[in-house]
Amino acid sequence: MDSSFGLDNEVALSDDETVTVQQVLETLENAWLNEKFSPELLPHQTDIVDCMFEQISGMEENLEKVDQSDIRVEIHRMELDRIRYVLSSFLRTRLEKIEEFCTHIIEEDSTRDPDERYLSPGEKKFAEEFQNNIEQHFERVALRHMPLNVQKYDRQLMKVEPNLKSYVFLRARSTAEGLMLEGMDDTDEPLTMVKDSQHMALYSGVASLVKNGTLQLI
Amino acid sequence: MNSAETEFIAEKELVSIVPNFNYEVIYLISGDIGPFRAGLPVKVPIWLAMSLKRRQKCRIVPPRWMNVEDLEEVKKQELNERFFTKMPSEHYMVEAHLLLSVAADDIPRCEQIRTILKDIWDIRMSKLRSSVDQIIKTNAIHARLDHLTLMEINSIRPLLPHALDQLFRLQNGRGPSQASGSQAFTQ
Amino acid sequence: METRFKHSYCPNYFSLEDILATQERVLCKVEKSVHGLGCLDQSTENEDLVVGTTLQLPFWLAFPLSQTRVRVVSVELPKIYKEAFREVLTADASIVDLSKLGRYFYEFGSHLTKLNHRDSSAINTMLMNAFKDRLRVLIDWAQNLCTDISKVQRLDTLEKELYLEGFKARKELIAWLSEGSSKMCASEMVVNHKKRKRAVVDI
Amino acid sequence: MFGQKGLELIKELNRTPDVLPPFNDDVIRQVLEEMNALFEQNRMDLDKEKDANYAGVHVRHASLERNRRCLLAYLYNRINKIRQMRWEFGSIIPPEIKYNMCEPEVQWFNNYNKILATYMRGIGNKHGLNLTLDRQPPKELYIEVRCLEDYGEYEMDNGDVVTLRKGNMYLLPRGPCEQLIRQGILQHITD
Repeated sequence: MDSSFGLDNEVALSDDETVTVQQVLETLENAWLNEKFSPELLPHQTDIVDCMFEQISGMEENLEKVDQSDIRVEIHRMELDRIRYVLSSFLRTRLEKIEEFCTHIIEEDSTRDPDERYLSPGEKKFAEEFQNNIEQHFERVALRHMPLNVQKYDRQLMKVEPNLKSYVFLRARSTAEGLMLEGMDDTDEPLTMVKDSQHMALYSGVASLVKNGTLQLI
Repeated sequence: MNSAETEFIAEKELVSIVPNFNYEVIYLISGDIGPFRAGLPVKVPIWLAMSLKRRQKCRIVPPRWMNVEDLEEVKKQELNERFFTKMPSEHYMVEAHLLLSVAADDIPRCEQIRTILKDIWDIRMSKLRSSVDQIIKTNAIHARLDHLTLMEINSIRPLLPHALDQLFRLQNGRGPSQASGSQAFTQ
Repeated sequence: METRFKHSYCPNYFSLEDILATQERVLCKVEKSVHGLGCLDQSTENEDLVVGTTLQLPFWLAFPLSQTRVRVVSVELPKIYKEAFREVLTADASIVDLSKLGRYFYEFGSHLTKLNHRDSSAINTMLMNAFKDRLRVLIDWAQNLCTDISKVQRLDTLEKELYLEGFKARKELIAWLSEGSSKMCASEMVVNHKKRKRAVVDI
Repeated sequence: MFGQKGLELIKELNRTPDVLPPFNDDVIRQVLEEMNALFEQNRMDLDKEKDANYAGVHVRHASLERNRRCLLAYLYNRINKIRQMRWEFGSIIPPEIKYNMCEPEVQWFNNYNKILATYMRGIGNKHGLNLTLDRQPPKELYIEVRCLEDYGEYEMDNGDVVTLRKGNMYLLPRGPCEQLIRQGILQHITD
């Protein structure tokens, strides 16, 4: 019997890049922790998520076919449960942010190039409908009964924004040099975060390094 | 992040087991495990070791550091050093917690191990308390936290970072939304 | 156990806390008479508010009126944010019962700094120092699972929120240290709902 | 003082952070009435000569803004609670709670259910994932549970049907139990 259940260990995420499934899972787990601890919504990881779903459903199909008392069945199922949890928690955290900062996120994303957007197409559709739904509710119950000069829903005044000036814990995946953090002044020496060192700092000062993978939120 | 999630992350760490069954390599998404040969040690993630142990399919080999002598040494060092020392495992507390809960019969002098671990944890917690005091007192905008394990970081979450956020906000104005209504009068 | 994304308090348009904090009153002096709104001053039957009248107004009203092109009112700093009191707080903030001074001591205080009063930066410093001093006590209480109501009641709203958050996290950690974490539980919202429902049935 | 009625709405929510109080139609109407009266008065003042009642217009405008903020914050925070209920109780809200919602809130909830379901179906290139499950890290595949109320038949993902009776214990796959445990129908038993 073939123990690999016929799944390829290597997957293509884009035309010129092949990675192992194991690497995809690691990327997902790191993205999950970053999303969990960052105050703002981070770029979507649809490639990674979709790839993981392919793996899960491929594995599930194959598991159906073998003798259910085979010890592998339970082991694989346990692992699938773990991966499904990470996926679910990752997407749930994103959805919670999308709901809370809806207007702000839609607005920010509309200034980005299509392939640089933070919202996945599914999330974008959800965000827009969510925003409509709540604005319609305001309109129906309150705004349209109000005097003309305050009847308009003022997105700029009312939008809820994440507080980027929040403290986060992080670990350097590779060395970052010459950091000038929020609150440091000209007399302070720029900071170096050596590979594997751990820190606490304001998110706003390290956001770009989190997004490019130099720093990992923990 | 709560303890259950921290535990979930720590469960990915590998531990040696001695299985009582034979099986070829299993290709997990997170990496290959096996082959399993009855009586021969093999490394598997903790979540799997726990499950196999519960079903009496293996015995767990305690990690190298999980013994009274080594831990006494760790404790001594932790007491002597002013800063946090490097723990033998990034998840020492969680690993011990998990393994001792299902495999106490595989780990010699487990009660003593529990006590020393508790001591080490307490020493580090009290160091952490003074670090926190220091961070607040000096209004630090950045702190280095080397050698703190995830569960230890978790023990000051969310209170410390959230309190510092408020301190920062009090110091620098009211935050992104100046939520006091528009001042412009338009008719 | 909730997995909801947690972030620290930051006021926005819909914050109940901020709406309540801006309801705190300040003493104002009328600088430009207001026709037809004598009703704002409950101590008089006059139809208008005349120049020179002093009256208490909620901050949400006093603030915009103090920022108009021609100033309608001037705002006096509440006693507890004035210099004399700042000194009391600076001496030992950790023992002062803040709840007696106003439930939104910090939030209201930081709103007051927007008045551009000459004391603004001193108020800022005072708020920060008081918060810092008391924070260590507050963290201790939360870490030691202090449930002494008389102590907790000395906290202002912002502090109380932080304390409760810390308390909850601590309790959860201690439960993990003693029992582990494998148990799944009913959602808090559901449990509360069932309790209330039972209470209603019992009556 | 203006804005008192609006404040009443805010205090009502602040007093009861973990319940949804009955939708307060009455007070909302009064807030709207105050707003319209303020507006009318301002319009009349502004029709007079320029700046005749400069100060009065400012007082009323600030009061209008305040009332709007209170009203919208009331609606927003109620919606937040209703949204949370979708995640705790599931897609069907207990009738006692629904009773406290106004018609547009029920409609908001139904809409939310719909867009959430659409989003979840599309996850993972249309593989679909129910995000209201897997709320806690998984442990064992099977768990022991005690049933707390007579629930009746329950169909699991694999098509198996189990009849849940109050007081009985069951050993069931963890996945399908999760929702019922959250809803307080099953209790997870650990040793």
